[in-house]
Amino acid sequence: ESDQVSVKLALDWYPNSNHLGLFIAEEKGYFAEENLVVNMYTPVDPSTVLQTVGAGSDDFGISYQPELLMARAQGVPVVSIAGMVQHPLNSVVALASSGITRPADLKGKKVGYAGLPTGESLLDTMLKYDGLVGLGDVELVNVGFDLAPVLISGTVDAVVGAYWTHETILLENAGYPVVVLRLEEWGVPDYYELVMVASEDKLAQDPQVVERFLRAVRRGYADALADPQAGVDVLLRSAQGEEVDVAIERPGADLLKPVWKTSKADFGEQDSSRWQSFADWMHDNGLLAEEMDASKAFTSQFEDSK
Amino acid sequence: MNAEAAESSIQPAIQVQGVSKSFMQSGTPLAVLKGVDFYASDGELVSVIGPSGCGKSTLLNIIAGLDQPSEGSISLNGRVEERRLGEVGYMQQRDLLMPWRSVLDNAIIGLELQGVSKSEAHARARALLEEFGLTGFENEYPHALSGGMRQRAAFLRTVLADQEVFLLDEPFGALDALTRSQIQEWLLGMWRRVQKTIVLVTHDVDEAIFLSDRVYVMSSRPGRMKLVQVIDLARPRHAEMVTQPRFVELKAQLLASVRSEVTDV
Amino acid sequence: MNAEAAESSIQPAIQVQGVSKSFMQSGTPLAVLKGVDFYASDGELVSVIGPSGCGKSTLLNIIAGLDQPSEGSISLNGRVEERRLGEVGYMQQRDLLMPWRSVLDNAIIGLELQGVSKSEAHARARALLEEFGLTGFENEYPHALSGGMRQRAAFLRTVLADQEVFLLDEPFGALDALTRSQIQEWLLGMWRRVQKTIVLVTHDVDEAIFLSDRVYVMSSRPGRMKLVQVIDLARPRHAEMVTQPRFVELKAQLLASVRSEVTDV
Amino acid sequence: MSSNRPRVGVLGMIKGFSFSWLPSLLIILALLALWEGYVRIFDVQKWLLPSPVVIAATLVESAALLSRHAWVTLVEVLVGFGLALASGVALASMIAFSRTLERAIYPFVIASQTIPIIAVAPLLLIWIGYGLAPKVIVVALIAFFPIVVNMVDGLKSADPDMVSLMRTLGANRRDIFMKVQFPSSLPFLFSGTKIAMTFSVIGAVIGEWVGSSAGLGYLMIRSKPQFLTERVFAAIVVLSAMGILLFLFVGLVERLVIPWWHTERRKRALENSG
Amino acid sequence: MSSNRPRVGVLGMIKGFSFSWLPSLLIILALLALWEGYVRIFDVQKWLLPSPVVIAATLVESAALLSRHAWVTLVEVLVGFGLALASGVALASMIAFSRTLERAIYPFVIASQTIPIIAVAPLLLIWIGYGLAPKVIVVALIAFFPIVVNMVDGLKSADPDMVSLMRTLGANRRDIFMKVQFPSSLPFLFSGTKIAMTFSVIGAVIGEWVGSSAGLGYLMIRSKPQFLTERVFAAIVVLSAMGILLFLFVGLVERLVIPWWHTERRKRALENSG
Ligand SMILES: Nc1ncnc2c1ncn2[C@@H]1O[C@H](COP(=O)(O)OP(=O)(O)OP(=O)(O)O)[C@@H](O)[C@H]1O
Ligand SMILES: Nc1ncnc2c1ncn2[C@@H]1O[C@H](COP(=O)(O)OP(=O)(O)OP(=O)(O)O)[C@@H](O)[C@H]1O
Ligand SMILES: [Mg+2]
Ligand SMILES: [Mg+2]
Repeated sequence: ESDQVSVKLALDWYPNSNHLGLFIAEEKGYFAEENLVVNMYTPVDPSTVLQTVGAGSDDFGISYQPELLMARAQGVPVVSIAGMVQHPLNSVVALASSGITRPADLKGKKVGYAGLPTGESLLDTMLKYDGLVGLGDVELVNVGFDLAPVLISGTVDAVVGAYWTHETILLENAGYPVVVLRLEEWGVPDYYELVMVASEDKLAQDPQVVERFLRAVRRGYADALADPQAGVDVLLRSAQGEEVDVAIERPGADLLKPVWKTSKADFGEQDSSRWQSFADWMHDNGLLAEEMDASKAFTSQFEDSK
Repeated sequence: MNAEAAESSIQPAIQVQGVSKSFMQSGTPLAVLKGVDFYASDGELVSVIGPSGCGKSTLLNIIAGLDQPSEGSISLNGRVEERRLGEVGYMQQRDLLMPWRSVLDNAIIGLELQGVSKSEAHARARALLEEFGLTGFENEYPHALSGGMRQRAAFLRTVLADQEVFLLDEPFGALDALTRSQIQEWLLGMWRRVQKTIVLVTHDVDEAIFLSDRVYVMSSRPGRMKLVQVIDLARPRHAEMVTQPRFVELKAQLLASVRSEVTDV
Repeated sequence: MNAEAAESSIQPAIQVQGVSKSFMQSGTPLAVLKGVDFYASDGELVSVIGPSGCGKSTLLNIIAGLDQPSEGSISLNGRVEERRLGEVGYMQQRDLLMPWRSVLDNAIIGLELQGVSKSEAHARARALLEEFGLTGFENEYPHALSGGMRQRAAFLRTVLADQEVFLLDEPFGALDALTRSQIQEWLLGMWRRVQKTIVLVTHDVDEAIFLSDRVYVMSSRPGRMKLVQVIDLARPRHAEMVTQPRFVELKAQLLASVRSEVTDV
Repeated sequence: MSSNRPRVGVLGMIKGFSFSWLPSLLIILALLALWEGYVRIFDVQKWLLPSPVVIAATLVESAALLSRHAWVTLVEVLVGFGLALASGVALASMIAFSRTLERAIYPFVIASQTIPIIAVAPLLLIWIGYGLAPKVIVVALIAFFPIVVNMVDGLKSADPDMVSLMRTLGANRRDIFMKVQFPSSLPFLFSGTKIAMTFSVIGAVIGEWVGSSAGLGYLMIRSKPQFLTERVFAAIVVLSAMGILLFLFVGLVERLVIPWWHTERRKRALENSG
Repeated sequence: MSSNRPRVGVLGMIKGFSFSWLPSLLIILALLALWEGYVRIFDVQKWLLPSPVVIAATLVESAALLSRHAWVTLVEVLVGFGLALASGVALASMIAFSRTLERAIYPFVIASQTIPIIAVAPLLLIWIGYGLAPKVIVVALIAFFPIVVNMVDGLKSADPDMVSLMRTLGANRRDIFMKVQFPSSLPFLFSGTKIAMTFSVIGAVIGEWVGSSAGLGYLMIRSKPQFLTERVFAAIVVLSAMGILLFLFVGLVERLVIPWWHTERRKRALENSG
C-alpha cells in the first residue's frame, strides 16, 4: 500500500463521451488496482493543460496533437503517451439546407472559426485540395468557441473547428440536419485529435506510474468499446453526471467507438509516419516555424505492456 | 418709510398669522413655533431677536416658502400664498457659496435664474463689488476668502437677485465692526432708495435698534413674539447714534426683555 | 489679573515679535501681516479687532502653530517655540464639528487625544452641558443643531481640552444676544477661576471692551497693530455696564480708530 | 423636489416595499411580457433565446442543482470580497498616508486591473492549484480596485480645517487618520464597496473558468455547449439576484455604519417637504 | 502631515517627474530584477514565465505588430468608454431625479453587472454581428457601472441647504440639477471614471475574444495556443501601460474640470506646511 500514488489529470474539456474509459476505470477501480488515486479536473482554457503538465503541476493531461506540436516547438517538454482517438474529430460543418457538400461549395461564403491559426490552415488545405485558391475564396469570421449558434442563426454559412462527434449531434437534436466534411477526406494528413500527454521529466523519472496509469486507462476504454452505452451510464453516475447531456453523449459514444479502436490500430496506438506527416503539414502551413522531428513528440514505449 | 406705515390700511407685505411648527426629533415632536403673529409693512425694516434655537431661522424658512407651517397662514401683499418660493429674497445663515463658482459667478446665480444674460449680470455684479469690499477677489473661488468676505459675497448674491422682500438671517454675523457698520449704513441707503421690505434676524441688539422700524423679541422655544418695540429714532441714522441716550435707553429695554427669558434651549 | 500685569517682569504667556506673513494668491504674493508685535501676559484676556481680511485669523493660526511666520518669532512663556501645536487651545472661526460624531463625542475629542478614558471624558462634558445650553442635544448629530448651538458645541470642545492658553476666533459670532451675554459672563467667571490666558478675535466692539484687559486694533491688510487700548473698567464686570459712561466713551474711541481705516479689503 | 426626497435607501426600500417597488415591478413585468411575446411570435428557438416562462420553469426544476452551485459561488464571492475589502482599505490607507507610497503603489494597483486574468490562468493553476484559492484571488483582484480608488479619494476628501483643528489639539498622524480621514472616507468607501460587491460576483464566475468543478460559472460554461441555454439563463438569473441582494445588503450596512450621512440629508428633506 | 500634503495629483506628478517618480521607479526596477533573478536561478522556461529581458526584447522586436493591435484596442476602449460615460451620466441623472425611476432602473443597472459577458458574447455576435459594435458594447457594459454608482452617490451628496437656496431664488428642478447637483457630483463622478477607464481596457480584451480579427486581446488569444508566452506578456505590458496612461489622463482632466476641488485642498495645505 505504501506504493499508492496520487496523480492529477487535467481534462481537455468537461467530462463527455471522450472520457468514458477514464470514468469507467475510476468507477470500476482499475486505477485503484494500480494503486493510483486519480484527481480529474477541467481547466477552462485547454491550452493551459500543456503548460501545467510541462511544468509538472499536473501529471497527465489530455490535449490536441496540433497544440502539442506547437508547444514542443516553443520548448514545452510534453510528450504524447497515447492517441485517445485515431482520427481527427475536428471538421467543417454546415447546415444540410445550405446545399454545401464539399469544400469547393464554400467559395464566397462566410466560415466561422475560433480565431486560432490552426483552423485557418486546416480550411486552407481543404479548399486548395478541392480546387480553390485557398482562404482568399472565403470570408473567415472569428466567432469564438460557440460554433453551433452562429451556424443556426445564419451569422456564418459553415464552421471549422466543430467535432463531428459533438456539435453535429447537438445541431441534429435541435432540428438542424448538418453536413460534415471530415478533414482527413479533404487533404489534411490524418492525425490524432486527442492525445494523453505527460512531461519528459515524468517519463524519465516515473515510467512505472505512467505505465500503471495507461494500463488502467486502456482497461477502461476496453470496457467502453465493449459497451459504450454502459460507459455513458457510468459517466452519468459520476460526481458531475447531473450536468452531462445524455442526448448528446449517447449518440456521441456510438460515434466514438469506431475511432477509439480501428481495424489498423488498438486504443492508444500511435504511428510515427502519421505524426511526421502531420508535423510536416504544420510546417508547410507556417504553424511551425521550423521543421520538426515528430518522433520525439510521442512515445510508443507503453504500448506493448498489455 | 417708517413705523407709522405699519398702522396704515395698506396690506402688509408679509403677514404671518397664528403660525405653529413642530419637527420630529428622535421620534418625538418638538414644538419650535407656537402661534406666531408677525407682519412687515411694505417698505418696512423689521428685526427679530431671540434666544438661540427659538425658531428664528424656522420662521424665515416658512416665510420664504421652503417650509410650510403646521398651523396658521402666511400672506404676501394681502394674499394668502401657498407657493412662496422665488417671491422673496432669502439670505440664509450659512453663506452657501458654491465652491465650484468664482465669487462673481456665485453672486449672479439669482440673475442667471431670472434669465439675465451672463455679461449683463456680471456688469451689475461688478458695479457693486467695491461697495461690498470684494474688489480684486471676484475671480477667486470661495475657499480663498476670509469668513467675512464669504458672507459679503452671499449678501451681494441676495441683493443682486433684487426681490421686493428680503429675509436676512444674521447677515452680518461674520463681519468685523468696521465693515459691519459700513454695510449697515449701505443697507440703510439702499433700503431708502429702493423701498424694499426687509426682515432681519440678528443677535446684535445695537444692530436691531440702529436699523429697524420695529424690533420683535421672541421667547425661547417654542417661539412666540413676546414683545414688539417701535424704534422711534429719527432717520436718516448715523453710526454715532449708538452712544446717544435714547438709543442706550432702548437698548436697556430690549436687553431686559431678552434677559428675562429662560435659557436652557 | 488685569492690565498692570502686562508691565510686570514676568514673561508674557504669548509674545509675538515682528511677525510678517504673506501668501501666494493667483501667483503673486499677498502680504497679510507686516511686522506685528503683540503679547498677552499670563492670565490676561486680550482682544483683537480689525477689518475683515486684515489677518486676524492668520495671526491666530501662526500662534497656534498651524502656520509659521515668514518673518519674526513667537515665544510662549518666554521661550521661542518652533513647534507650538498642542500647546494652545484654538477655537477656529468655522465650528468644524465632525458630522459623524454626536455633540458629546465632538466635545470630548481633545480629551480623547490626551488619553482620558471615554467615560471620564463624557462625565466631564456632561457636567458642562447645562452651562453651554446643550442639554438634551448631547446625542444628536451636529446637523440637527441650530447655528448657535453648533458654535456652543465647538466652544465646549475647546474648553474641555483645557490648555493654558486659549485662542478664540470670533467664538460668539453666531450666538444670540441672550446666550451671548450669558456665555460672556460665564467666560469671565471661568477665566477668573482658572487663570487662563485668552486671546479673543471679535468684531463686536462692545464684547471686546466688556471682556478684555486690553484691546488691540489692527489696520487693514497688510495687518499691523495700530492701537492698543487698556480697558480700565473695574472687575468683576456686569452686563449693565455697557450703558455706563466710561464704557460708552471707550467704545466711541475704539470705533473711531476702527473707522479711520481704509475699507477696500 | 428630487434632491429633497428623503434618501431612505435600502431600509426605506424594504419598509415601503409594497408601494415603492411597484414601478420597478411593473417595468420588469412589462419587459418580461415583451420578451415572452417576441419569442412566441417569432418562434425563437429556446437554445438561442429561451423565453421567461421556460427560464422560470428551469429555475423551478433545477432548483436543487442551481442552489448547490450558487452556494459554492457565494462562498467564493464572500471570501474574495472580504479579502478585497481588507487589502483595499489597507492599500488605500498607505496610498493616502504618503505621497511617496502613492507614487510607488498606485501604478501597480492600476496595472493589476488591466491584466486579463485568463492570460495568467496557467500561472495561477501552477502556483495555487484549482481549489477555492484561485477563485478567491480572482474575486479579490477584481473587487479591490474600486475599493482602493474610492477610498483614496475619500481619504483625501477630509476637511483640511478639521485636520488643522486636530493638530492644534496635539493629534499625531495616526489620530488624524483614525478620527478625521477615515470617517470622512466612509461615504466614498461605500460607493466603492457597492461596485466591488457586484464585481465580486462576476469575479467568482471568471475564477471558476480557470478550473473548477462547481459553482454557477462552472454550470454556465458547462451548459452552454450543450445548448442548455435556458439553464445558462437560469444561472444568470440566480447570479443577478445574488448580485442585487449583496448590493442592497451593502446599502443596508452603509445606513447602519454612517447614519449621519443619511440623516443629514433626510432631516433637511423632511424639513423642506413641508 | 499626510493629509496636508498638496493634492498635486497628475499635473504635479508630471511636473515633478524627475524626483517624485523615483520611489516608484526604484520599486519597479527592484521587482523586475527579482523576477529576472528568479527566472534565471530556477531556470524557469520562457513558455511558462518569460523573464523581463525576454519580454523587453519581444516588445522591441514586435513593436510594429503590437502597436498595430494596440491602436485597434485603443479605439474600442475610447469609443466604448465614451458610450459608457454618456449613458452612465444619463442613467445616473434619471436615477437621482426621481425615486420612482431609481427603483425602476437601479435593479437593472446592478443586474447588468452580474451577467457574465462571456456568456452573452456569442449572443451579441448573433444579434449585432462582428464589427466594432460588439466590442464597444462590452466595454460600455463594463465601464458604465462605476460611473452610474458614483454619479448617483455624487448627485445625492449635493448640499440640501444649497438646494434650498436655489429654490428661494425660484429655481426649477432643472436649474437645481444643472447648477447644484451636477457640479456637486463631479468629484464622485471622477472617482468612478478612473475605475471605468481602467475597466474599459479589460472590457476591450474580453470583447475581442469573440468575433475579432485585430486588437491586443485577439493577439493574446492567438499567441497563447502557439505558446508564444513572451508575446502574451508583451501584450499585457502594452495593455497595462495603456490603462495607466488613460487613468492618469482622467486625473489630468479632473484637475482641469474641477480645479476648485483641488485648489481648495492645496491652498490649505500650503498654508499649513509653513
Ligand atoms: N429639520 C429639522 N428637524 C428637526 N429639528 C429641527 C430642524 N430644523 C430645526 N430644528 C430644531 O428647531 C429648533 C429651532 O431651530 P432654528 O434654526 O429655527 O433656531 P434659531 O432661532 O434660528 O437659532 P440660532 O439663533 O442658533 O440660529 C432647534 O432646536 C433645532 O434643533
Ligand atoms: N491659505 C491662504 N492662501 C492665500 N490667501 C490666504 C490664505 N489664507 C488667508 N488668505 C488671505 O489672507 C487674508 C487674511 O485672511 P484672514 O482669514 O486672516 O482674515 P481675517 O482678519 O480673519 O478676516 P475675517 O474677519 O473676515 O475672518 C485674506 O485676504 C485671505 O484671502
Ligand atoms: Mg438661526
Ligand atoms: Mg477670520
